[in-house]
Amino acid sequence: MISALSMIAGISTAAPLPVAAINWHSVFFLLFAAIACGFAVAVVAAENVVRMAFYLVLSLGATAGLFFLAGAEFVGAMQLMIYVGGTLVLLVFGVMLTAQAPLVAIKGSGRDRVLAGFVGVALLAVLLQSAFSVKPWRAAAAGMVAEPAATPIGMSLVGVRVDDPAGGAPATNKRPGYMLPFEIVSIHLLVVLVGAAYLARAKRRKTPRAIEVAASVEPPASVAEHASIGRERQRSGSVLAGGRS
Amino acid sequence: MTMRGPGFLDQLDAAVPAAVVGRNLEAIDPWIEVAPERIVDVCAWLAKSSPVRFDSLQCITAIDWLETDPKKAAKVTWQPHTEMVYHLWSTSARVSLVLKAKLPRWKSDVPGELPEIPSVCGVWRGANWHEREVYDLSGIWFTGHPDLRRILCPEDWEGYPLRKDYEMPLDYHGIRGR
Amino acid sequence: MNSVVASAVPLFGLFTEPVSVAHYLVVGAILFVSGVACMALKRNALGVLMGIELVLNGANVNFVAFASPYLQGEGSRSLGLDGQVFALFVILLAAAEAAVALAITLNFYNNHATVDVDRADDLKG
Amino acid sequence: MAQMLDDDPRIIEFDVRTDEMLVNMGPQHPSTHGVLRLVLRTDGEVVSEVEPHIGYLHRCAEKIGENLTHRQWIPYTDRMDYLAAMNMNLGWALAVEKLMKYQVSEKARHLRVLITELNRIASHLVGMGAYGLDLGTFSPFLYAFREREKILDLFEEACGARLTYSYITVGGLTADLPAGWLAKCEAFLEQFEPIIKEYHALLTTNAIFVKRTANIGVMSRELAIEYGCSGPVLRGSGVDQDMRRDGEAIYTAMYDGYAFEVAVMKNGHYPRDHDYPAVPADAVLGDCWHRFFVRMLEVVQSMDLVRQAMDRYSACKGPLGEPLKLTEKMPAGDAYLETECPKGQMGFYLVSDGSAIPWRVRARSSSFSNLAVAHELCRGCLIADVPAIVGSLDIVMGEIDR
Amino acid sequence: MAEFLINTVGLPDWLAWTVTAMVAAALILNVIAGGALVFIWAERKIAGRIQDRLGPTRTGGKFGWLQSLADGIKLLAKEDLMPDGADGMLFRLAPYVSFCASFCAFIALPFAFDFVGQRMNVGVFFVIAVLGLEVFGVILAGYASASKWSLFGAMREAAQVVSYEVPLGMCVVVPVMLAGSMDLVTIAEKQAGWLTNWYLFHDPFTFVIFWVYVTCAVASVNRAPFDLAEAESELVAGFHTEYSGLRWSYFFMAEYGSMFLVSALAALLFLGGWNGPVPVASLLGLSEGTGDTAGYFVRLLGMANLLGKATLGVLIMMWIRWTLPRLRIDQVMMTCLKYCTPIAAAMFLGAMLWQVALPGGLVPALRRPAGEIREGWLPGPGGAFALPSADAGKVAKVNP
Repeated sequence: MISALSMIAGISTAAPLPVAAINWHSVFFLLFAAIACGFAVAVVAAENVVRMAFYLVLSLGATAGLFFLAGAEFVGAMQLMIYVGGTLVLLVFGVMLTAQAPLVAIKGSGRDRVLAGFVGVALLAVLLQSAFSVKPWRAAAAGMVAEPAATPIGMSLVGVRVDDPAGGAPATNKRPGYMLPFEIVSIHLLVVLVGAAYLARAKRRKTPRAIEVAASVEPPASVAEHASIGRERQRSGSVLAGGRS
Repeated sequence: MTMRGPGFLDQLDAAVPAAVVGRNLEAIDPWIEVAPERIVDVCAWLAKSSPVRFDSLQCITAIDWLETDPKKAAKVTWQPHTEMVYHLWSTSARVSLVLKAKLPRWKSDVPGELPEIPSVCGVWRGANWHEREVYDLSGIWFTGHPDLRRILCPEDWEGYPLRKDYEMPLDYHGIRGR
Repeated sequence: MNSVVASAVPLFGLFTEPVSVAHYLVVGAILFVSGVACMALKRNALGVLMGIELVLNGANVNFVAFASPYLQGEGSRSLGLDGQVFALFVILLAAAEAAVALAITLNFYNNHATVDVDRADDLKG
Repeated sequence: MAQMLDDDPRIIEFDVRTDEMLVNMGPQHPSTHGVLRLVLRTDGEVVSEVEPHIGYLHRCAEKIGENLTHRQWIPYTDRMDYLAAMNMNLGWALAVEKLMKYQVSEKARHLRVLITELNRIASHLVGMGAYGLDLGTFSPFLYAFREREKILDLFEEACGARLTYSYITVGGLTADLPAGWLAKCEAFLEQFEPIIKEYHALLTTNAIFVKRTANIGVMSRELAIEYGCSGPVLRGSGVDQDMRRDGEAIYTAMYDGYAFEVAVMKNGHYPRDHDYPAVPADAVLGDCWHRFFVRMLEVVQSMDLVRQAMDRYSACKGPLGEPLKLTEKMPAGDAYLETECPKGQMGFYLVSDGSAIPWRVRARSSSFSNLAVAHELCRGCLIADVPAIVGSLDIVMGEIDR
Repeated sequence: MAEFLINTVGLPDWLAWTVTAMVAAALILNVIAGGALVFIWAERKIAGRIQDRLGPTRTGGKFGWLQSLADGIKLLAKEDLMPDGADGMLFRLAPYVSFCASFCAFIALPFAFDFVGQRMNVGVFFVIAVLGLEVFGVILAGYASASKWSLFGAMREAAQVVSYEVPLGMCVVVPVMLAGSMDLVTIAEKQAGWLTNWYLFHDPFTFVIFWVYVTCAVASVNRAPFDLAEAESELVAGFHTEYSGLRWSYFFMAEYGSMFLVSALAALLFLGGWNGPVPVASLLGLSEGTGDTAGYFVRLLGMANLLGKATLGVLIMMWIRWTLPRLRIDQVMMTCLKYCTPIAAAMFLGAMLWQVALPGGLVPALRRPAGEIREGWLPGPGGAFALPSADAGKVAKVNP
């Protein structure tokens, strides 16, 4: 009671505030985490595929926010650009291509739901238990450290490490980077690109317009004939009237 | 253009015998009358084989010859009938031709049964819409037409407005007609 | 003072304590479980695909969390760059995976006129 | 249906096959020129079938014609091709005159040429501007309307109306030109001539315009002839036919002594009497670009004709002559006459039983035949091509539905 | 500002930060909303003048300058319609999704040195990524409207925007490479000085790629001749066919916001950012660091510069819109895949080689001092990799 009063009074009297104790980093974390988790659950709960896709967008977008909060700006922006802006647009595209009225909502059976619920809760319990069981993971942050910029990430992808090594050893140019995985991923993406192009290719492509066109062009006669200005004196009328006169 | 006038008609007679049943070469637009059941043969010859190719169908008209006023009806010299008029045109020779065909107003004189004439859609694809229009407004049934539906009036319209005895409906889906 | 407030308002501690790795792990776990449930429940192939995306995303959250120097307590070191790079690879592969899965789904749809995975029970398309 | 599509080489088949969709384009659609309704059967962006539905503007003008005298029906012809009402008036008036074997005065003849050719310019301006609108550019439309406005001002001064003139009538014209009209007309032509270059820059030779129209909706000359297409649509396919030169005597006599060349591609090129832009490389005869270009040529051609007509008209000293009486009886018989209107050959068929009121009136509309070919042209095109193709036919619904 | 509030006014930290954030958000919102008002009026006026009309003349006295306000009031008063078969939730949300994406991208957009909502290490990337999210609003609008025309518009938009992100990204990478940073502030800083320091004139490749960027930017914000998603002559109004009133106006604001954004991005990446063609401030001996008032003046000057450039970009987009016909969807995709992407890729390689071969530019005297040219990772004169010393291990207190 007293604390509640002091909270209310505190704001107006500029007394030591509980609000001041709030860690804004945590607040934003909670905000984004709530959005991410809430809409992830909504994806499971939703019936309509398009809505599912929309919830997924929100969930992944909020996850990008979490990445920003964790200091991984580049990963966050990447998440927005590739995951949300690319992959999910593709997914929504697929939804639209296949979305007919009866297909938009395909319902699972109730039994499946109960089963999935049990399994999910059990899995969640295991995961949470393991998450909280390691003590250092639960420790408070030691302080804010400037994030590694995009440059070290880019350097590591071309095979040069410039960041602080995990083992505490001094940074040297000899440490392995991610050149090989980067190349593998590049090839992988190329393969996927080729596959997508193969998928979207036209089975047969004829240009019959050209055929029609060939039939429609008159063979050229003389240029002089065309240039003569003035109309031809060819009187017409009924075919039945011509022969009599 | 040697094949003009009566000479052209002789050729037509030779190619499609007994199709031409009447002619008027003195009219403003000289015309020949064709037996309705032979219209496709005649048109096919005119469009494909005749010395003057009539490659274009300009217009199809149905004229309803019926005098609704009994006083005037007593004076007219003709029997009630429907007259089909085909205006053909040759883009190469730049001449025209008028074909006519006489049909009864109703098939077998049973009111409501549409008079029939073969469709010339097979000769000129452009005849499609013209025949649909004639069917829609004048009530001629074109046998062999691929898709004979009303074109200008709504699909559920009743009657054929260009018939002389047509009465505008009093009401169409709640819209006052007269 | 803080403890008083924290005890008076349930879960107020969440707002005052700095975020730790465990926080992120919880989010990751929820995303992961949602994804698994989604894969299990949905009969629409695209729904299953969305479940996979959620699962991968849950894993990504963990990677980033372990990589972040912000969230580490005394005595533990972050994964550093490695975590972020792995997260990037996951994102890229998820994109590729989505493209391939979408292609399969569309082909299935062409042949069967449905995206119901329960109906995909013959080997020949 | 499926079989037909399989056989049609124009249909491109993709591995990702989507469902067919029926889409209504119109009757309330920005680019269907009034109340045309096109039912598109589409597969994604590819249109497999187009079916025009018409008749939203149907008023059965032919039935009305059976209850009015020939001159009373003139205002109804105004409302057919309302963009070229003068030409409509002329078509009907000439058909009646053909039946009555009536000859108008020399002055009336030249005035008719002057007025109808001016109206042709106005109509083509609308067609051109609206075509730009169909392709998504707005400004040429207003540039075209700006010039058309001046023509309408001239018409207003001559006959008092700006759209439905009823100026040309059976037996002549309702009134002579007011004093000073010719000078204004000459001033307009002077001012208008350089503007045509602007239109060419904005549309005819514009790279995007060419991309959108060249090799789109190609109509072979056989197809055009078989469907009874006429006007710029027919000439765009390379058929050398213009009723002003090839029509019946009573109509061609109107143009006796006038020098003009039919705007058609002959022997691989268009008339060279003016400084026209060159035909782009990827345009083929019979495509949308050529149909459009023929209209542009005809604007220049009509300007020449207007100038010639003004000279001849001012040289005529005699009276204009009075039009026929409203109740002038027609001889029994029938007459059919096609005139070259901006949209194509407008035919009027008139059957008389000897009274002043026609027994049967028939209007053969050029847009009607031109639109009938649309489904052939649109097969296998993209959705964006449908407005481009239908726009290049330059239809007026008032004329189609009558 | 936050420091000012804490130290001078004496507000508590949290309040100071909140107030600062609110002020920044309000300012950005004003840029979008106010900008939209001005641009809508300008568009009407420009369209009118281009078409030999007057445009709005009466509303608000001269020049009809209150026209867009009157439009806004009309839109507010309009009935908010929703089609029967529409997916209500998505239909209502879609405009806000579009608007939010456009709005969020402004967070990382610097208007002058230090005049930035949130300076970001990956600023360019963030802006492009968030701008790409705008497409979701359009897709959802198209789908939720339950209208075939809307669906067509949405599909076109999705295909177009996703495709154009590729060349757009490549174009953006070139200035990033030249500056050695993705931070928009840094990129603009590097172009300080005379006109010749602008990346547009850095080398022939950047000059070419600027025009590729312009093409892709116009395409990615759906302006004519790439406005296929709302092609009025084909799709009635595309994805916003079924929208009316305020929701419709949100789409409009998002469109104008994006237009301004890509124009500002062009200015920052290629046209020297807030640095004018002539370094007036530094000629006068002023810089951002010269005292409070002078520094403020310099920044305001820079902001005027940037706003001017961005507005010019928007005006050019309007000019294009009222002049050119619209492309067809396959031609739009072909422009992207056959022309923009290869050209951008080639120019990227060219700019890179140029940088290696001629690090000082053709006429080194015209360039900035040599030390400023490169940062970080390009092979240095010694042949070894020069490692970025500043970025890697810097420790800073961000949030106590």
